[in-house]
Amino acid sequence: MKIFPENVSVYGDDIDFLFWLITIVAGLATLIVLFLVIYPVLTRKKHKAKENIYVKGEGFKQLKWIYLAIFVMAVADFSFLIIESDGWIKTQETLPEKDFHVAIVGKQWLWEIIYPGPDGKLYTSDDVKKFNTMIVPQDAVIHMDLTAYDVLHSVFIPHARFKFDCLPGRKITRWVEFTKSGEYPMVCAEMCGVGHSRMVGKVVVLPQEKFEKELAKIYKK
Amino acid sequence: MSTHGKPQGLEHELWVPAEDDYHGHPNYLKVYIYLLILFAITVFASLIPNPMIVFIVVFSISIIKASMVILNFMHLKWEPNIIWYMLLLALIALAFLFLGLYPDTVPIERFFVPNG
Amino acid sequence: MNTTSLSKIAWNRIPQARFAMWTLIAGEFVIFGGLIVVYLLNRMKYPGWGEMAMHTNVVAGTINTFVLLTSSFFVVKAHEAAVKKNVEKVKFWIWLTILCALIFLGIKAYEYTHEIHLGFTLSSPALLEQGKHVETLYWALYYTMTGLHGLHVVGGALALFFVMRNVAKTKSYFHRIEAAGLYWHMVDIIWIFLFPLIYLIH
Amino acid sequence: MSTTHENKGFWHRFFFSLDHKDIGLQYLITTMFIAFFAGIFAMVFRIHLAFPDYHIPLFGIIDAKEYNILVTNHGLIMVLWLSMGILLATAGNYLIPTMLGTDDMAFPKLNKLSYWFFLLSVIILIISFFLPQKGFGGGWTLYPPLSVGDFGYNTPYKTFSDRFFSSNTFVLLAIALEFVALLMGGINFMVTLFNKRAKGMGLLQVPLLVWMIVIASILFMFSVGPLVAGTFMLLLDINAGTGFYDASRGGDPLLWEHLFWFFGHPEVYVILLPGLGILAEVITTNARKTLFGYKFILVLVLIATVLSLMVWAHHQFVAGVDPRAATVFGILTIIISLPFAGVILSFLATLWKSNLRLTLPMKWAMSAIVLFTILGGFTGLHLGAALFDMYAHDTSFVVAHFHYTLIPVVIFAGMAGFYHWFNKFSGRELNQFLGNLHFWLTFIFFNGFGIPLFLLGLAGQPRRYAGYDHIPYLSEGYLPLLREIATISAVILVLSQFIFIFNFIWSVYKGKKVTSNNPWQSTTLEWQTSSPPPHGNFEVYPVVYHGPYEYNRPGVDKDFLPQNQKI
Repeated sequence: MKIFPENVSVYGDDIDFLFWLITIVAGLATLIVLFLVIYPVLTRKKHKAKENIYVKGEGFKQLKWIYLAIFVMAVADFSFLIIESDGWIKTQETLPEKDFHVAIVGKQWLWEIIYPGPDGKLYTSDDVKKFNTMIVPQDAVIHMDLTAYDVLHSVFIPHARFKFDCLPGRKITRWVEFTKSGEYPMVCAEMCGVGHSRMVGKVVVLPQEKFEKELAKIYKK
Repeated sequence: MSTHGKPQGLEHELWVPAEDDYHGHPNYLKVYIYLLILFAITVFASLIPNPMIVFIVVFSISIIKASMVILNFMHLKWEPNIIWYMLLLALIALAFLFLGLYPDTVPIERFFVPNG
Repeated sequence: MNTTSLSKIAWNRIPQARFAMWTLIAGEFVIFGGLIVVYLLNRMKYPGWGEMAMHTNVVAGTINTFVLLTSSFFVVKAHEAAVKKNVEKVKFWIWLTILCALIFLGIKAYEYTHEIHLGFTLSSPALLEQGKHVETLYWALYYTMTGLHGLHVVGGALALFFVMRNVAKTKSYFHRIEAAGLYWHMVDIIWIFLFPLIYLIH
Repeated sequence: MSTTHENKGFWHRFFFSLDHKDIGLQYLITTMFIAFFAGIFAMVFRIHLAFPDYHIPLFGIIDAKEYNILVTNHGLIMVLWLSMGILLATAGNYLIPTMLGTDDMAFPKLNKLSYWFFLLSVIILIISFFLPQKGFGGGWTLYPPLSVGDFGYNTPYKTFSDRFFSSNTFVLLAIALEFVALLMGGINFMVTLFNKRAKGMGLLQVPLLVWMIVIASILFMFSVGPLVAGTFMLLLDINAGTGFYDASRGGDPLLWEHLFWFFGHPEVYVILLPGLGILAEVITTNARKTLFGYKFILVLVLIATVLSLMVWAHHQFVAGVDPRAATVFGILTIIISLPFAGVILSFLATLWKSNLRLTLPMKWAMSAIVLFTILGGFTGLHLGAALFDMYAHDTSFVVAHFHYTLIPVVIFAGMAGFYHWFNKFSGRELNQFLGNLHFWLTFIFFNGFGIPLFLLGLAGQPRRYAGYDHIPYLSEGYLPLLREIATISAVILVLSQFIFIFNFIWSVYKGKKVTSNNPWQSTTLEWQTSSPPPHGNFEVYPVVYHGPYEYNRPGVDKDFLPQNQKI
């Protein structure tokens, strides 16, 4: 039984690792919480009324265990942050040298894919527009310009662990690199109206030579 | 209100007199004249050609004017701390809102797909 | 604990009408503050708005600022009279304040008609035809901010009127004059910020 | 239920009454009425997801537009009307004056006005279902530009009356009115706490629930302001043709997201804090121990209140905010989890070595803590890590996460409070068997609904889809089975609430009369008067000598010491 869809992008492993790391640490904390809840229930009859401890929980001495727990939790949290910030900087704040540039424009309710055309530049007159199917090369850094015509959309490629919103009126450039060729779904993850659930495209990842042939075919038409 | 059954005994500790005026009274006329002077400065400062300088001067005078009204006319000077804390929290909230919105508003260039 | 003496006001002791009014005012500040934050950020983003700000009537705005400042002064005078339980004086100063509110609204109405005449409205279709898309937002914000403020002027004046009538009738509830006055000062303070933002910075 | 009000008619009691107890019950009934529909909506769209061909009674086979309307209104009602209506308005109105030992709110007329606004907002929300659009369906977050036009088909409205008498306008008006109602309520709570406490009751002798409701009201007031302005702007966008959120006119759809979440995140704490307050009351009463760290909890909550105003953008990590800003928001999000960890640990420390009574309210309270901490809180760490949020955002993982934060707080803690205070406000006892049945069904089938959603989200299932069968990667393997489990559990979860409604109505009229005013042997002031409290709450104004949680105090022969009783 697999939890995640198969990972096909260079940064997908970071994300999966982060999930398991947090899950395991949180799992240990879960055991402690469960113990702290269940143990008093099991031993509730043992304490006669007056044997209870009248503790108000004031001052450092009484609160020390809670301070310790908060401290441990802070350490764990900040180590998650440090671990994830690497991946976040890699995926969001930096753009590696591009091998291929494509624009994905959300529109109710399909994905418009703009290829740069023979001149290799986007938003010129020789751009080629296609719908819903995006072909990209394998093992290449792909820059994606995300924008939308009408309402908010969100590009979600689960196998590549990639998601980002498409907003009308602004261009957001993010990148992805596929490590395996194949066909992967590309769905919309932001409420965009009646056809939201039908806004399903696909990414076709092809090896370099095959990709160039296909691209030439697209440009010819 | 007439149907209210009031319990017996002391209502609650007299926290504060409900109607008594226990705060001080500044010289309202003096404050008013200061406000008018600041107002005049504002109007004349707006004649400076550089909009950035105008903005800084005019906005800081506005803050001074507003705080004069709040402190004197609204008697905040004499109000207990809780009112100060509340106004402070409002300012903090607004400051956060400004800081949070800034990077997503000001540096962003508008973009539309050509021939879209 | 006897807390009636002036020097020993604890950090949370305040009559309930005034307390409620201050809470309301803090809440209103956040509402208008939100609008002002939106305005400031867009102003930084679109330098073209300066040109639009030149179309506002600075003279009318200046007179209005003066009127509101003066009315604020009248309200504290009314409060001062209310402390002395002088009904006639309270009535006099409150009527002056309401007069100021009416003058303010009149001038604002004159401005609005003038601007609408020039083609600047909430949606400004005239500007859109000229291809000035971004500038329409300036007028939308202008009308939103001044309109919302105008509603508060009306509300504040009505509150003052009803409180004054009640005080005159019953010769009591003098503390309500201060509470309503606090609201009026808030209206004034908001205008103190709106005036330079809208009229003065080109 | 109506022992003190025989002489008053229905209208007088449930519409014109100034008594805070009546107003609290008015809120309770109104919110339960509207939440009833929201629950039915949830049942219908869950059935549609798992069994798309099933002909649902009264609804038939729903299409995508109806699906969106059901999902949207389920979210809106549950978050804005049910959660705040129960935890702030009902609990606040009923309990604040009784717990503070006073006769009524500081401003009874304002209180009544606040309820009227609330009722008006509910009526306007209901009207929105009978307009041409048959209800608003643009997502409960109301993101423009979708919410500006005809959200269904992106065809702009033609005339003004089309625009004004549209579901968009009415839903926004309803939300605005509800905000006004709760703002008025909040001012009232605050002034009541500070100015109308019983004689002798210091600020640190106030029951935690009162503090929590007041802090939540203040937080609500400061976070909602910009959204009120934003709602005003959105209404103008719909009706007056302005372009605040229209990118082609220089506006920005992201502005709404910011304004919305600037309110929307503190809103989570607005709901959470009263829930924690109820837990504090129920846990101390049933654990027979004094609350561990009263001041500590209060300080932590105040810190969290200020922090909560600066974490909102973690709802927008992948919505186009600056990634560096997102890092800052991520750090603050992680920091804000620490104070709440401290609060939960204080509750657990209260349970430790206690002589606890496993009563029905206690079962609800303890399961609230467990579910909230483990499945709601810890999955928050996953989503707070921006990198993983890129994958999990807007998937069922998020849906499961916020159901695990809100349901334990609203339903479990709310039910704990309800079962705890039922005999106080009705003067009768609830049927214990039905209560236990309700608890166990809710507990089991809530998990049966939530845990599959986590797994579905991890498999990459996006939210708000009106069906997944046409998407190959989501209709293979065990995923359809998980959806069916989730759906069946959700249906039983909703149906088991009918047990509660039956139990409520039956017990109000036919339940056993209470024999004692203080059946739980609790210390706070509301238990020291008759059940239900008379008009004015107390025969004699109580005088307070102790803090609120004096259980098993050394030197006292009983195991509890009411606040108004001298040693």
